[in-house]
Amino acid sequence: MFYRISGQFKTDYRSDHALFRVRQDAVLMGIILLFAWVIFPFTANEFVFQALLIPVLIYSLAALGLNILTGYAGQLSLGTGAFMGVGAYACYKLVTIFPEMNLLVAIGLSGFFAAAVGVAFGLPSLRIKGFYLAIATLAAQFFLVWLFEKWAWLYNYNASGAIQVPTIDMFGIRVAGPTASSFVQYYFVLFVVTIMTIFAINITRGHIGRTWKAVRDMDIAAELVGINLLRSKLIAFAVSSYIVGVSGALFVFLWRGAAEPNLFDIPLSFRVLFIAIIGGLGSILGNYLGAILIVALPVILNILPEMVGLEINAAVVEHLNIMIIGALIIAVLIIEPHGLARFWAIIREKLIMWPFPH
Amino acid sequence: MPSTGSNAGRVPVTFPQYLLLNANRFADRTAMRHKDMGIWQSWSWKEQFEEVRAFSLGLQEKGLKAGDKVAIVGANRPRLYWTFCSVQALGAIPVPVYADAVAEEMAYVLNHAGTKLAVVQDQEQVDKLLSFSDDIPELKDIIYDEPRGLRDYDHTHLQSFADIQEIGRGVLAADSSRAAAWEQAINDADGDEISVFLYTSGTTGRSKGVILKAGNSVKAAEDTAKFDHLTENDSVLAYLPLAWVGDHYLNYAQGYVSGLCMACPESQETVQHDLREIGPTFYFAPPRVFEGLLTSVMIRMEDAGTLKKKMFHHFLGVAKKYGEAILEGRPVSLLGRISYGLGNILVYGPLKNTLGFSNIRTAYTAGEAIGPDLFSFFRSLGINLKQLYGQTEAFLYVTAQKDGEIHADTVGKAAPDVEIRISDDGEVQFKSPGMFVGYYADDEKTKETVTEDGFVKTGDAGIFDSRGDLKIIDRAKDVGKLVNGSLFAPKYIENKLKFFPNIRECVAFGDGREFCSVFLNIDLVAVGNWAERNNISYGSYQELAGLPQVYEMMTEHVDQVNRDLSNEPMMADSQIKRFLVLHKELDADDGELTRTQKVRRSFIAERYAPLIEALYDGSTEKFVETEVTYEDGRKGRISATVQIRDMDVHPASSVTREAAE
Amino acid sequence: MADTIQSSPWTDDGIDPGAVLLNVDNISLSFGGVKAISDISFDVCKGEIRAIIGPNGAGKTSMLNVINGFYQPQEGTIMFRGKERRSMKPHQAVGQGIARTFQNVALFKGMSTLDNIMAGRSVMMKRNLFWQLLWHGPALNEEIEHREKVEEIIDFLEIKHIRRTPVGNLPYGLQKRVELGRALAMEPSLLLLDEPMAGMNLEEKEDMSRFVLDVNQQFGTTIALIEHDMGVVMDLSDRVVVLDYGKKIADGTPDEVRNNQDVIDAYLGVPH
Amino acid sequence: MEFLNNVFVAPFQDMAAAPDFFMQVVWEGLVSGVLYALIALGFVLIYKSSRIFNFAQGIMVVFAALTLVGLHEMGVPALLAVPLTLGVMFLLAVAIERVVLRPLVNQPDIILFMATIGITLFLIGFGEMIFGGENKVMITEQLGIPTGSFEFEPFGGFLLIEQKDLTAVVGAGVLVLVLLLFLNRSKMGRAIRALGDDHQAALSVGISLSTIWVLVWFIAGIIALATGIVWGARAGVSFALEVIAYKALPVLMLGGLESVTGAIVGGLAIGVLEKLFEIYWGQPLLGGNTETWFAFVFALIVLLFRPQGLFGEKIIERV
Amino acid sequence: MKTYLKTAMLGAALGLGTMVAMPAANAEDTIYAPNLSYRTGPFAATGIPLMNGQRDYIMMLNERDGGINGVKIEYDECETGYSTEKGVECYEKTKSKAVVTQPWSTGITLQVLPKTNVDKIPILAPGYGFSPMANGKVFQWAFNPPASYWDGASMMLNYVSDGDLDTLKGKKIALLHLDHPFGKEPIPLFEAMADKHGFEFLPIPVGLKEMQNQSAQWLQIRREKPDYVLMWGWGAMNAGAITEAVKTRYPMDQFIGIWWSGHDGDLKTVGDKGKGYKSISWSVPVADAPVMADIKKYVVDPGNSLMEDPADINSVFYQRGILISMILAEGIRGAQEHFDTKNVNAEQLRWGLENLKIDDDRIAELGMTGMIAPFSTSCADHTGHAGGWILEWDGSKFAPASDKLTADADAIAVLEEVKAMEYAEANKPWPINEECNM
Repeated sequence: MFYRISGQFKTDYRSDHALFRVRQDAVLMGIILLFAWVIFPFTANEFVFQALLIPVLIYSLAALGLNILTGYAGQLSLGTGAFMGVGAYACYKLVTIFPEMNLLVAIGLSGFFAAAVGVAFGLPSLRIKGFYLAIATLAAQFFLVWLFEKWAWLYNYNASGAIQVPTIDMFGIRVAGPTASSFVQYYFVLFVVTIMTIFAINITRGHIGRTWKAVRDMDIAAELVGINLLRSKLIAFAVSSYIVGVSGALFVFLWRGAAEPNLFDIPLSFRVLFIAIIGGLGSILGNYLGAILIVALPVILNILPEMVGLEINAAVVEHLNIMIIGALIIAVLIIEPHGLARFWAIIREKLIMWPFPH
Repeated sequence: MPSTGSNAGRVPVTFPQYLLLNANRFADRTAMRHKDMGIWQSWSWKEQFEEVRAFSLGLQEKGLKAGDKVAIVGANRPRLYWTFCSVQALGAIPVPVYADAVAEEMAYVLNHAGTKLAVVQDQEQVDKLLSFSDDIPELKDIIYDEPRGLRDYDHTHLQSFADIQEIGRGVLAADSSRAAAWEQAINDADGDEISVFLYTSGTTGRSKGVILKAGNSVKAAEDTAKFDHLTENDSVLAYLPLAWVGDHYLNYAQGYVSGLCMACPESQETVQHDLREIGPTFYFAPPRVFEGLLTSVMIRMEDAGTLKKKMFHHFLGVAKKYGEAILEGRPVSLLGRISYGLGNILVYGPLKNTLGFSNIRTAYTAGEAIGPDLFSFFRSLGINLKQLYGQTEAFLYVTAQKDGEIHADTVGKAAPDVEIRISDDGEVQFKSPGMFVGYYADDEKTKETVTEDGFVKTGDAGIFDSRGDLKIIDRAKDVGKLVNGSLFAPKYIENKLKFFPNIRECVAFGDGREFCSVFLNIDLVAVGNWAERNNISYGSYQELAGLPQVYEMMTEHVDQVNRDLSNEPMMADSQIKRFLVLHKELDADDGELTRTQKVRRSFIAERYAPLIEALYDGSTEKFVETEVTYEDGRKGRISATVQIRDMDVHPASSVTREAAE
Repeated sequence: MADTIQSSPWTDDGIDPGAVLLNVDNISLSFGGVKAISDISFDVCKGEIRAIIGPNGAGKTSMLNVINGFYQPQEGTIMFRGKERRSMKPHQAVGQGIARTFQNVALFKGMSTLDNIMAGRSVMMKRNLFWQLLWHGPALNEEIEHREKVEEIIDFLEIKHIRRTPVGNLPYGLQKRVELGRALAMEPSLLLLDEPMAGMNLEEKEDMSRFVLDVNQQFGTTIALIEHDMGVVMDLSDRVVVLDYGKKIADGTPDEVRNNQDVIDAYLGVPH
Repeated sequence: MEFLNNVFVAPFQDMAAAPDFFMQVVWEGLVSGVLYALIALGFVLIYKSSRIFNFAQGIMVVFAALTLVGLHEMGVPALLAVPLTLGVMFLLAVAIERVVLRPLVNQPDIILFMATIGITLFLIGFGEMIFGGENKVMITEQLGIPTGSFEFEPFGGFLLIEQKDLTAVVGAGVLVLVLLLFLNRSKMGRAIRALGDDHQAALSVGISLSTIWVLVWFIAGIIALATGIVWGARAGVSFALEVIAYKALPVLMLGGLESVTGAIVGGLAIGVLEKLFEIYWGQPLLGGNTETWFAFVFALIVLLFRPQGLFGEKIIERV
Repeated sequence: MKTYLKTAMLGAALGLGTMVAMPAANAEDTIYAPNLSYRTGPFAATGIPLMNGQRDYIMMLNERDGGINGVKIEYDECETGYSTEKGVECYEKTKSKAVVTQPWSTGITLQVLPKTNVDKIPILAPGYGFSPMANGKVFQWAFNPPASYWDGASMMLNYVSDGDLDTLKGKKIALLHLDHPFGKEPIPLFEAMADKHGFEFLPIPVGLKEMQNQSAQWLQIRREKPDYVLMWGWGAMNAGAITEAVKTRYPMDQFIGIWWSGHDGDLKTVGDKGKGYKSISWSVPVADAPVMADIKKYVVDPGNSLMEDPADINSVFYQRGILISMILAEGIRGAQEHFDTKNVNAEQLRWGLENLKIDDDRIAELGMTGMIAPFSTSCADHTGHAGGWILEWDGSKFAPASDKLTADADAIAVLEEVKAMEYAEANKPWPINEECNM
C-alpha cells in the first residue's frame, strides 16, 4: 500500500546492488533510525533503558553474530553464550591490565579473542556436520564456562569469582561503571550495534556472504564450484564469534555491570538462539525483531497485569510467562518457520502488491 | 555534439533535424532506455545522437543513398529505433515491417517497397529473410542487432549493427569533415522528403504502403505534442509493434519532437512488469488491453480476504461517484473529496502503482469502441484516459479528446489543424497536416481513397453528436438499413452488448430486415463464476448457455441496450427485437472469428442460416446441428435446441422519461 | 552487450584446438573393495563435445567425480592442460578450469538465480574480508564487474525473467539451465555435464541441446557429458566413450560406437 | 616432568593403590551411564522415527517424575499412580503430535529442534504451576524399590552398591531389552525403524504416520518416567533435574543419533569415563567439576577421528 | 485466513513492543517495600518458604497494627526466578518508588550494589550477599544483618573446635560448595583461618548442573577423608549432598551446612537417614513464639497466606523469612521515629537500618524470644554480627543443638576491611562514608 515501487528503476548495477532497492525501504529505515537515535533516548526512562532498549540492542547484536554462523553459513551453534563470555572476559582483562585503554578500542579488541576461540572450536566443522556440530559447540559452551570459573586470573582472583565492571571514562564522559548514565550507555551500545550491523550487512551481501549461503544450501556443490569449505566456514566462525564477542563485552560492560561465569551458560546461548530463529535465520533484520519479541515480551508480560490492575501472584505470572514464551516459540515456528523477518517480508510483499492479495 | 551550424534557430522539419536539436537542447537528458542485462540501459540524447550518427555513417559507407528503402524488422529495440533516424538522415526511407508477419507477407512488403537493406533484430528474423532471399533480389544486405547464434552464418551479406557502427566510427575518426557533412545533409532537408513507408495490415487484400512526408509528419507530431503538453520530462514505454503507425507516431515522432524518453521493454512477456518499473507519463493501449487489465484486477481481487474485498469495492463505488468529477475539476462535496482521498491512499494509488499508471498524465485508447464502464473505471481512478480516432493515412490523429471534454461514446473533436466532414453516405472524411501523399506504387488505391478535393476517406461510418463530437459507429461498408430506411450499424449494437462482462461475443443482423436481432455468446468465465456463486450447476458451455436463468440475465442486458439505443435519435429504430444465445462459442478454429478475434459476419450468417431464419419467422426455439473443430484438430458435431426470446422496444422519447426518474 | 562474449578469454588455456586437453590414464577407483572404475583410459580434445555413456552403474558419474577431484583414484593419472596430477581438492580443480553440473540438480536452493550464478564466480572474486566489510569501493566494483559477466550468461541462457526468483521455486528444466549457467560462470576450459537432460521433456531437451551446442561453439568450451538419451548423445557429441561395469568397452565417433557389438550387448543386457 | 608424571603416571598409581575405590568410581560411573543411556535412548527413538532432535526429553523426565509424585501426594496409591502417569505421558504425546508435530511436518531439522525447546519451556512453566517448584521426594519405597545397600570388601577395602542403583541398572536393562524386542519383532516397531529411512516404506506397513509419532513419543515418555524414577530416587525430584538432558547429548554424538546400541554403549562409556577423569585427573589437576564438559570434549575428539561416531557407518559422499 | 492470523499476531507483537512500561502510581500513605522473590526456577524450593515468611509478617503487621506506626507497608514481589538478569530488571522496575531493595541472590546483589550508591536505595540482604558489606563505610547502602557468611563460617569452625580453633591443627576441613559466587563467599575466610590455625582447607565445588549428581564430589570426599565437611549449598544441592553423604557413610555429625543448607524441605527428601545432619543458623524456629500466634491469627487462619501446608509455619525458612521482614520493619520504625515522619524514604530507611537496636528486650517485645540473637548495627558495622545456633535434623525437623555461638569478630573484621578496600579500589571512584568515624 505504502510501497509504491512504480517508477523506481535501476539504470546501473551500482544502484541495483544498493542496500535499499526500493525507496520506501530507505524511508522506513530512516524512521527506525530516527526513533533509535533520537526519539527513544530522549523519551525513555531509566527502566525502559535498562530493561528494554539496551538489552534489546545487545541481544540483537549477539543474535546477529549467531545468525551469521547459523543462518548464513548453516553451522548450528549452541555455544553463543560462552563466546559472549570470551568477549566479556577479554574486555575485562584488557581494561584492568590497560586502564588507560579507550573502552571502544577494548571492546573492539576483545572481539578478536572471541574470534580466535571461535575459529578453534570451528575447526571440527569441516568433519562434523548438522546436529553433531551443534553438540560439538556445546563442548565449547561447557568447557569455556568451566574455564571462566576455574581460571582465577580471568577474574583477577576476585573472591566472588565474578567480574565487576570498573568505572570507565571516555573523552571525559562516564561510559561504564555504576555511575554511568543509561543515556550515555545507550548511545554507546547503539553506536557499536549500528557499526556492527553495517559491517554484517556488507559482508552478507558480498561474495563472502554468498559463499556462506552456498555452503549452507549445499556444501558439496559449493565445493565443486570452487569454494574452499574450510576457509569459508572458518571465516564464518571468526566473523560470527567476533560479533558475538563484542556483544558479550557490551553485555557486561554497558549493561550488566557485573557477571559471574554461569551467566554465560547455556540459557544465554538458547536465548540468543531463540532470537535468531524466531527473528529469522539468514536475515539481519530478524535479529532485531526477534530480540524485541524475546527480550521485551517477558518484560511487558510481567508488568502487564499490574498495568491493568490485576493482582496476580508474581510466581504465577512468571510461570505463565514461561509458558507463553514456549507457546509463542511453537506458534511462530508453525505460522512462519522462517521467522519474523520472513513475516515482514511477506507483509512488505503484500504492501507492494496491494490491493491485490498476491 | 552536433554543431549548431547553419540550421541554428530554424524550426526542424525532419526527425533527424530534431535529433540534432535535441542533442543540443536536451544533451544529457535521457532519450532512450532499454531493459537489458537486468538493468535499464540508458542513452542520453547526445549518446543517442552519436549512436545514430555512427550507424548512419556506417550505412553511408556501405553505400546507402537517398531514396533507398531500408526494411526494419523486430521488436522494440533501441537500435531499431536508431535505424529510423539513421536512414532518414541519409535521405533514405525506413520501411518498418511487422516482426510477426509470416515469411510470405514479409516477402511481399519487402518486394513491394523494393528494400535494398534490412535491419533486423535477431537470428529468427535473419532466418526468415534468408528463407525467401531468392524472391527478393533487390535485398542486398542484412544487418542484425543480436549476434547470438549467427556466428557460423555466412557473413558476406550479413553484418552486425555493432560492426556497421564501427565502420561509421572509423569514418569519423579518419575524416573529421564527414561529421559536418552528415549534419549538413540533414540540415539541408526541407521537409519534403519521404519520411517513412508504413504498411497497413489490410484486413482485405494486400498491405498498402502509406507514404508519409517528413515535414507533414513533424507538423502533425508537433501539433499533438502541444495538444497534450508533451515535454522532455515525459516518458513512454514503447511496446506496440514497431511497424504500426501508433508506435511510430506516439513514440518515435512525438518522442523526437518533444524530447521525451522512450523505454523499450525487456521482452514482450515482461511488458507489464517493465511498465510498472518505468511508470511512464504517457501511455497508449487499445481497449482490449484495458479490458484485460480490468478483468485481471477483478480476478486478482477475487482471492482477497472478505474485508479487503469489501473495502476495495466500497472505494470503487466512491471512485465511480466522484472520481471523474475530481479528475475533470468539477465541483465535488467535501465529504466526497475526503472519501476519494482516503480511497486514493487505500486503493487507487496502490492500484495504479501496481499497474504502472502512477505517473500517467495522459493515456489514450483507440482502435475500437471502448465500453463506458471500462472507460470510466480507469478515469475514476484518476487516470486521464482519453480516446482518439486515427488512421495510418492521417499519420495517426484525426480526432482526439481534449482534457475536460471526455465522453465514453465519442472520439472527440478534430485534432489540431484537422478538418473532418461526413459524406452523404455517412463516411467520415478528413484532411490533416500529417496526411499521407499516397500509397507507394499503387496510384489506383490512392485515387480510391483520396477525394478530389483532397479529403481522405476513412472507410468508417460516423456521426456528430449534439456537442459536435465525432462518434464512429461502424465500418462504412457494414452499415446497412432496416426495411423502414433507418440506419443499421451492427457493430455499434454489438459493442454496446459486448460491454457487459457476461457477453463475450455477439452478432447483430438487420440489414434489409424488419428489425434488428442478435446472436449472443456468453462469457464462460464470468457467467460460470456467477453460476457457481448462485449454486447453479452446469456441465458445459452449451448447458450453461441454455439455462433459463442465463436467458433472464441476457434479457436484462439486451433491455438495457435497447433503453440506451432509444435515447439516440438515429439509432432508436435499431432496438433489438429478438435474440438467442448460441449453443457454442464462436471460435477462430471454426472460422467464425478472425485470428484477431473479430467476428466474421458473413460466414456466420451462412453457417447459422437456419437460426437467422428462426429469428425472423417468429419461432420460439430451433434445433440446430453444427460442425466444430476441437483443439487437437479433430472435428465433431454438436446439436442443440436454441431458445429465442422476444424483447420489448422502448419508445424513442425515453430521454425525457429517464430524466424524470 | 552480447557481442563482447565472443572475445572472452574463456578458452585461453594454452592448448591448441584439437589437441588433447584432458587425458585420463589407467584410472581405477574402488569403494571398500567394490570396484567402481577399473583401468579406464581416454582423452578429451580441446573444443570437442565428448560423451561418456553406458548403462546404469557403469561408473560414469564416478568418472566425472574423479576428473574434478571429488574422488581420488587409487591408480592411474590424469593429465589436464598438459600437467599431470593424481589427487586434488575439488575447489582446486575449479581453479584449473574444470566446471561441472550434477545429475540431480545441486543448486543453492535458498538463493536466487542471479546469486547462484554469481556463486559460480566465487573463485574469481578476490576482495578480502576487509573490503567486504566496507562494501563501497573495491568490493562493490568487483561485484559489479562480475555481475556484468553473469548478466551475459543470464542473457545467453534466456533466463532473464527468473533473475531474482529463488531457484527452489523454479521448474526442473529451468533449474538445470541455471546450473549450467553457474558452471559457465566459472569460465571453464573443460565443462563436465552429468546428465544435463535427465528428467526433461522433449522441448526442454531441445532447448538444452541448443545451449550445449551454443556453449561449445560460441565460447569454444570443451565439454564432456554423460547422457542417457542416445538420440541426444549421437546428435551432440563428436566422440563417445562407452563404459560398462566400470570398464571401457568402446571409444569413437557416434557412428563407430553405434555399430560396436560390445556396446549393443551392453545395452541389451547380454550377461558377461 | 612433574606435570607428565601427574598426568600419565600418578592417576594410574592411585587407581592401583586403592582398587576398592576405583571399583566404586567405576560403579558410580556405570550408574550415571545407565541414566545417560536411558535419556539418549529417548532421543534416539524420536530422532529415528521423525528426524526430530527432541530437546524436551529432559523436561519430560521431570514432568513424568513430578506427575508420579504429585499424584501420589494427592493420595493416589503408588502402584496406581504409575499407570496414571503413563496415561498423562500418553496424553502429552498425543498433544505434542497434534499441536506441534503435525503442523510442522516437513520443516527443516532446526525448526523442529527449536519447537522442542518451545515444548520444554512450556512444560517448565506448566509443571511449576501445577506441581510447584519445591523439591519432592521420589516415592521409592512405595514403588517397591529396595532402598538398602550391599556392601563388599574387595581388596580389604570397601565397595558400596545401593540396591536402588542396582534396581535401576537391572530395570533399565530390562526396559532396553523389551524395547529392542518391540522394535525388532513387532510390526509397529519395524514401522518405527523403517520410518527413519523412508516415510513411504513405513506407510506401506499400513500404520499412519501420526499413530507412529504418538507411539514413539509415548515410548519416549515411558523412558522418561523410568529415568525420572531412577534419578529421582537418587537425588529427589525437582526442575533442576532437567539439566541432565544435556548429558545425553555427547552420548548421542558418540553413539550416533540413530543407533540404539550406540546410545547404550555410549551412555555407559561416557558415564564411566567422565567419572574416572574427574576423580583421577579433574580433581587433582584441574580444580574439579570437569564432568560438565568432559563428555562433550571427549565426544568431540572422537568425532574428529571418526566423523560418523562410534557406531555409524562410514559416509561415502555422493553427488 | 492464515495471512490475517499472521498479520494480527505481528500487530499484537508490535503493539506490545512499543508500549512503554510505567509503574503504577504510588498510594501516598504506604511504604513500598518490594522483594525480588524467587518462587520459580531451580531454587524455588528454598525461596518459597522464605518469601512466604517475609510476606506473611508484613501482612500480619498491616492487619494487626495497621502497618508500622500507622503506615501500611506495600509488600510487592517481583519474580526473578533467581536469574540475575531478571533481578536487575526488577530492580530497575521498582527502584523509583522503593525504599529498599531485597535482591536475594548474591549475583543480583553484586550487580545492584554499585547502582545503589547512585540510586540511593539501601540493599537489605539478611544473611546473604557479600560478606564485606559489613563494612558500612565502604558499602554505605548495603546491609546484611544479622550475620554474614563469614560469621557463619567462623561460627562453624568455633563449633567443630569447641571454641578453640587451634585444636583444628592438622585436621582437614572440606568445603562442599556451590560453584557460584554464593558458594565461593566463605573461601577467603576459611583460607585465612587455615593459615592462621594450621588446618588443611579443601574446597570442593559443585557445579550448578551437578547439584543433584554429586557422586564425584563425594567420591573425592571419600578419598580425601576430611575431618569435617562444611557445606555452602543451595536448593537441590542440599538434598543431593545429604543423600550422597548417607551413601558414602560420611558421619553426619561431621557434616555441617550454612543456614541456607538447613531447609526442612531439603531434609524431608532425605528423611531419617539425614538424622544428625547439622546446620548453622542465625534463626531458630520457635513454634510457640507470640509472633507466630499473631501470624497464625491474622494471616494463616483467614487463609491469606500462600503457604500450602500449614505445618510449614514452624519450618526454619518460613520463620527466617519472618525475621527478615522484622529487620526491615524495625529499620522502618527506627527511621520513622528518628525523622519523625510516617512516610520514610529510602535515604531515611538507610539511617534506620544503620541504627538497628535489636536487643533482648526488643526481641521480647516483638514476640520473638529465642528466634534470633540480639544485635545492633552502626554506620561502620552493617551486619551486626549476631550469633547463631547449630540446628540438628532429627529426622523430621530441625532443633537447636548448641548454645549460642559467636563468630571470631576480630579475624573477620580484618578480612572485611581488606576485601572492602579491594572492592572499592577495583571500582573506583567509590564513595566512602567519611563521616562515620567509628
